[in-house]
Amino acid sequence: MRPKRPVSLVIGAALVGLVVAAALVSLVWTPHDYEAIDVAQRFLPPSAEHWLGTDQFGRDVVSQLMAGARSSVAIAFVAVLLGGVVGSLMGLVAASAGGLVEDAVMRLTDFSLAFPALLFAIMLGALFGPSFANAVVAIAFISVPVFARVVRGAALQVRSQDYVLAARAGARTPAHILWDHVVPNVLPAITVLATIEFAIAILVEAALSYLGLGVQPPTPSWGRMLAQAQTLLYLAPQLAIYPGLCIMIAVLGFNMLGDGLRDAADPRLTEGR
Amino acid sequence: MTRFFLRRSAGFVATLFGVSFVVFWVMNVVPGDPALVILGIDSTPEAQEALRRLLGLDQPFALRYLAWLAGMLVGDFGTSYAFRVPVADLIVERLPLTLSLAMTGMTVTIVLALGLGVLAAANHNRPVDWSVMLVSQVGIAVPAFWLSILLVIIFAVHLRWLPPGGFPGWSDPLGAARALVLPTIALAAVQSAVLARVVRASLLEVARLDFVRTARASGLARSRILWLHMLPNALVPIVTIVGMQFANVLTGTIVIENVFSLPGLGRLVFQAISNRDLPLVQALVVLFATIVVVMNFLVDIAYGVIDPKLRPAA
Amino acid sequence: MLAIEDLTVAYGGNAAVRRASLTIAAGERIGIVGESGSGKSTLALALMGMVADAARVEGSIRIGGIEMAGAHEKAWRVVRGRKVAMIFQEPLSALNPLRRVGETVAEPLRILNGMDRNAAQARTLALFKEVGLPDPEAKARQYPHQLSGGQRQRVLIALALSRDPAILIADEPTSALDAQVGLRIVELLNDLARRRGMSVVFISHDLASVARATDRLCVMYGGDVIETGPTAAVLAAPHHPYTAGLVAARPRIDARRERRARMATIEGVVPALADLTEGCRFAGRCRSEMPHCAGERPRVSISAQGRTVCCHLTDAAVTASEARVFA
Amino acid sequence: MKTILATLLLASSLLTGVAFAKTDISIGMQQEPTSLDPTADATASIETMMTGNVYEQLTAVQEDGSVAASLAREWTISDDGLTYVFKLRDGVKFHDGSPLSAETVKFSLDRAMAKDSANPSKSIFEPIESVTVVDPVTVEMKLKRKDAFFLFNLASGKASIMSPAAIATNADKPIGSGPYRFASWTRGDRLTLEKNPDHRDATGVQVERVTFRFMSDPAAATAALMAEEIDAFPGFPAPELLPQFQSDPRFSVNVGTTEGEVILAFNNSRKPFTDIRVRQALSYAIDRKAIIDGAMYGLATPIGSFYPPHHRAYVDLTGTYPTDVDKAKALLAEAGVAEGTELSLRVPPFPYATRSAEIIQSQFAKAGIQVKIENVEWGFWLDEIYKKLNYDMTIIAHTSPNDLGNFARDASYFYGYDNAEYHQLWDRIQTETDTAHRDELSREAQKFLAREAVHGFLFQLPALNVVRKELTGFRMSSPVQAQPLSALRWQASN
Repeated sequence: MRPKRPVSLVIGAALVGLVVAAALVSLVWTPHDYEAIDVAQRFLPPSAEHWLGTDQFGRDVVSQLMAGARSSVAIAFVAVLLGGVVGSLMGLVAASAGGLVEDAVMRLTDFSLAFPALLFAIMLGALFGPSFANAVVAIAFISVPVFARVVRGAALQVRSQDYVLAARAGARTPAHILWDHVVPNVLPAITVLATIEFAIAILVEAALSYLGLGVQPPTPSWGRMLAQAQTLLYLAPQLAIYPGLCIMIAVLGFNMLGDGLRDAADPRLTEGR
Repeated sequence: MTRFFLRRSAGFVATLFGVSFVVFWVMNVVPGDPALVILGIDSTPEAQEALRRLLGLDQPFALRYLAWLAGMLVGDFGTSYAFRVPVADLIVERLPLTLSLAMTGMTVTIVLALGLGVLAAANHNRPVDWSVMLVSQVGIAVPAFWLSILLVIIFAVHLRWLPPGGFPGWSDPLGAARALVLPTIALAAVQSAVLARVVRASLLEVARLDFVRTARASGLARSRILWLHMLPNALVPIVTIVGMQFANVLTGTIVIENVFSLPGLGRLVFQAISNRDLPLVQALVVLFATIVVVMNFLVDIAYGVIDPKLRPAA
Repeated sequence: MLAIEDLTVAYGGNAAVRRASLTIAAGERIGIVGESGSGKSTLALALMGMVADAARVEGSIRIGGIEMAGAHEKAWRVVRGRKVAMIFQEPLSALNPLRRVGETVAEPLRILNGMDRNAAQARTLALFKEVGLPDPEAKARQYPHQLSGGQRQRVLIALALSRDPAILIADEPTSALDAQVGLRIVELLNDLARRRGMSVVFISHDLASVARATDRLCVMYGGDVIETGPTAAVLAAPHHPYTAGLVAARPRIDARRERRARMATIEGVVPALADLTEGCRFAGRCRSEMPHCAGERPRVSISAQGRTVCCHLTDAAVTASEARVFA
Repeated sequence: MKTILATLLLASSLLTGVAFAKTDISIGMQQEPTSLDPTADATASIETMMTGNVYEQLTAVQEDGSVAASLAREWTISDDGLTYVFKLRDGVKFHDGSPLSAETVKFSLDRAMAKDSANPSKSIFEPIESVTVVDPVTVEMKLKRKDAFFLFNLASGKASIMSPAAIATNADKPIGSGPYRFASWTRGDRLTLEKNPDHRDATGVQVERVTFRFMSDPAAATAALMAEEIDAFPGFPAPELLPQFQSDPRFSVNVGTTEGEVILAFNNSRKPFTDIRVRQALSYAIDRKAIIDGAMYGLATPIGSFYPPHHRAYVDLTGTYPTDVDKAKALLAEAGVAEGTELSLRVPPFPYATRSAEIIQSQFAKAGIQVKIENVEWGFWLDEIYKKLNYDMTIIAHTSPNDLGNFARDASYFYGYDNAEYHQLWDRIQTETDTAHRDELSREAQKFLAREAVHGFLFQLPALNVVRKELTGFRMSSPVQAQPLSALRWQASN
């Protein structure tokens, strides 16, 4: 009666697998050198040689897209890891410390949620010049408050159930209780959230690259490919279509994987976001 | 109630204060001299120095920040470095466009999301439900700027139904409306996909509650139960997301206005940052933050309006 | 008033209610008793036309002489509330938390009975008075969470009564309430049935309440109606082994515990819907099981005093050896 | 709708044989101005829209680069070249009704020269010693030194003659004396000018109303041109989109010239660029044709030094360092630059620069130089590269006319280049008022810079103009940033 769960998990995993595989394979092999510029070969239509044709500099589009997957996945991965660790720690600390600390952490998340994320990224770019690291920091900044809030909420819920029990069971320190009871119970929430944040990270990375704030050439990036293709709409509309589709596939994949994981872990988590 | 307002207002002021300080500080350490940006690379150092004095940039950081704060208190947002006119004028000039864009975007989002979400929930686990979910899943994954480009290709370049960008001004209401159609769609598509899922999920959550059975048992029509009984009960999460989305839509206009050449606040903030137009950036960021904070506040108030249990004690 | 015959409600291939037959006369108070999963709530929902869309309904449900089995939602909406009304187990969640209870009761009056606002309100207040809510005006303005459990149940009863139904189905109306409060609700229902000449279908697993609230009893097990008859008679001398077990398991304060201890429960659990067999569904748990019980469905036999029983032991009168006369 | 209407009108004009004269025009502009006062802000579009249209200057530069009269009816220059006497036109009035006189001229120039002046081109006033009012229509200017470009420079929008009463409001409500006056401005979207009926040449001005539409996105600009929402787009930003218009009979596409030399600037004050062999090696590594094809879709003229090819004194020096990867490698080795050395290329946000950067990156890779591209924002570029010289290489177009003097600044200028020999050469050019002789010196300077390989000289920025066929009088090449609107005419199509 419920065909959706396995379906979204399977489709999500398949799409994510495709993107990650493309990213990994591009480390050792791409059909062509994605940096090789040959203006005479530009705007070639798809062929056996160039499966999706070539771009405005005569570079192979498939190779560019594969290497672009690498940028997207790498930035999203590092950013979500960073944002997830920092945010989750903040959430756990807030939940277990309570009182002033909790208030302070929550106000901090209020503050960062009130700060327009895109503006932050633009300013960061203006401050340090655009780079991989800046894109990571900007994206992590966006996800930190989300992690902090969700983890705090989940931790409070777990704690209200386990705390009394644990305290009665023996003289355990709060840190032990945190580690033994809260962390394992909060972990599914973090995992699910991480997948969804991963999808968001890929979208934000694309937007940053689109604005010229992401990884720098010659490292390809879907967002920059899109930005460059924008003026070529009349000449080679396909160049704007491919990277957009890639972004869509990656985001779709991570979202569906997240949905599937969430349903598998606990359907109640749906309310979290 | 008063206490509730006081506490919220204090948090509100603190947030704005923090935001304004961070922006002021960042804009100060960001490389880029407004005088040089304005006067260009052929200007003489002497002229740049003169302009810096004129703009008050020769004053120390703390003094300038305090002066700015003092100005804010009496409603003076300062004068734009690059435009040489009061910042308030610039904002007042451009706010209507951005707000209308955000409003139409949000309205379309809500209408579309309610329609699709209710449709999906009413047909739970049937093909209609699955299609709505699939469409929304794809919708979430579409980058807004890409969608904007596609919309321009299709509706402006090929079909020529709508203008590709630009804004003729409010004196031409039809033209203004036409200019807002594509940006609105671009803004609303992604957001409504997100919201539709929330609507559906929270409706399904509510559908399990006994009062739905009670309402049916008393003979009420399904559609009436869905819209007047279930939907209000599903509103708390929906309103929460709508509040967050309003902020998203507002920052989303930064990208959208650039793609569609719309003279709104989003374009202005972009220009202001690249011009290192501190007073303008400052005012705009504080404005954005204010709208976000006020939105959160409204959402909290809305909780009380929706659910009598959540009303702050009188 | 209401007659069901050979009613089957099935989800997929599994029958939650199997070929049930039951009639309810005007003004009659009938109890439906069974463990959870016995199909009693499904049966009640079938009487309201409110089983899940995916469910298959076969057989006949005649309400006021009109065949309703397989009727469309639209036809059912005419019946619901006006001919058959229903109240549910959980009075808090059964009321829309966002509405003042007065509005909740007035809504069907306005929408379905075409009353104007004032008339609907006056009627609501009258109903509140009828169900014994103190200070009806004040209560009408309150939200569900501001009322006590008993008051909420009274509001639900007022809602159910609002369109003067001929039959009121009460699905475990007392089980979520304190014993004393529950008792008063039972009294209220008795009172209303008497005064209005209304039939009451009282669904419960609590024999004590049923004994107080009903004239006739219908015992269900695994989707089958296994025994019906006058309440007092059935409780006093159950014919079906399951009924006997149920009666025996009834907690009794005055009982001699030591002697009862062994007999207080029926061994085993109610089988899941999918595990049900073609034969007698009590087979496997029955103390009097015979070889053919599991494979063959017993026929319904009608005995004296309007009692029916569905058991292969039918004629071999089940002795009261395992049960005591109900006090 | 608009298309249908236009077609109908066109058809009717053909039928009746009467020329349908359109009296308004809509011009696309890429750059959105922040202010409308050219004396306060260097944004090029301000000059393009305002110079000679709203604001007038003493002189005006023609399309061929020669200097003509404007507010000054005529002038005399003393034999020593140090005293200029300008005779002003009679009865010129500003748009606010106030009269223009020798006093206002003195006011405007004194303001630009003043110590606290923040004029973006303050250096052009540097040679002026004093401005004196002789009588209401005569102004005398004394120079500290001879200045070959003085009259040319007085035509700049930065030397606009302004009404003293309007100084404070010129930023958003410009008052000038030109053939067009300000009508309205929707910041970020459009600026509308209308014909000034009181102007001395008003009878010769055909177009009544001019609307500048700001569209930074080339795709949006293309769509607007195609939809006939705009009639002309001077300085069209995307060469790749031109074929679209070339094949469309409604448009004439013109590739004009500009004063913009695009260079791959080396930081001459930083190693390894202090070594001329490195600069030469990199010049050998550059393949201009590939860059022009790739970045400009073939629509640019290669340059071998720092001078516009359309100028009469231009020398073609593109052959000085023909593309030769082996020679580049050899020179680099000789200079001790190891294979695989990483150099940064900080690129400002202009399409010509960002596109060229990627191609140069691949070209230098062949010569064994790893280029690290960093696309930076304009404010960042100005501060880090221009002001602090914190860069190895950058790509930038120098759009000012007569800017050979850039190389004669000291090492604190962002080139980091300081050469006494060149200083002398520039001093002679600057003060040489004999055209033929000055051209000769300019040629020498070009050769000098090529020899020194101060920068990688790439190409001359083209002026890409897309204009409706019926529209004439459009200036296709711009020796200065100006687009005189009074010359525009709608012709009957045939």
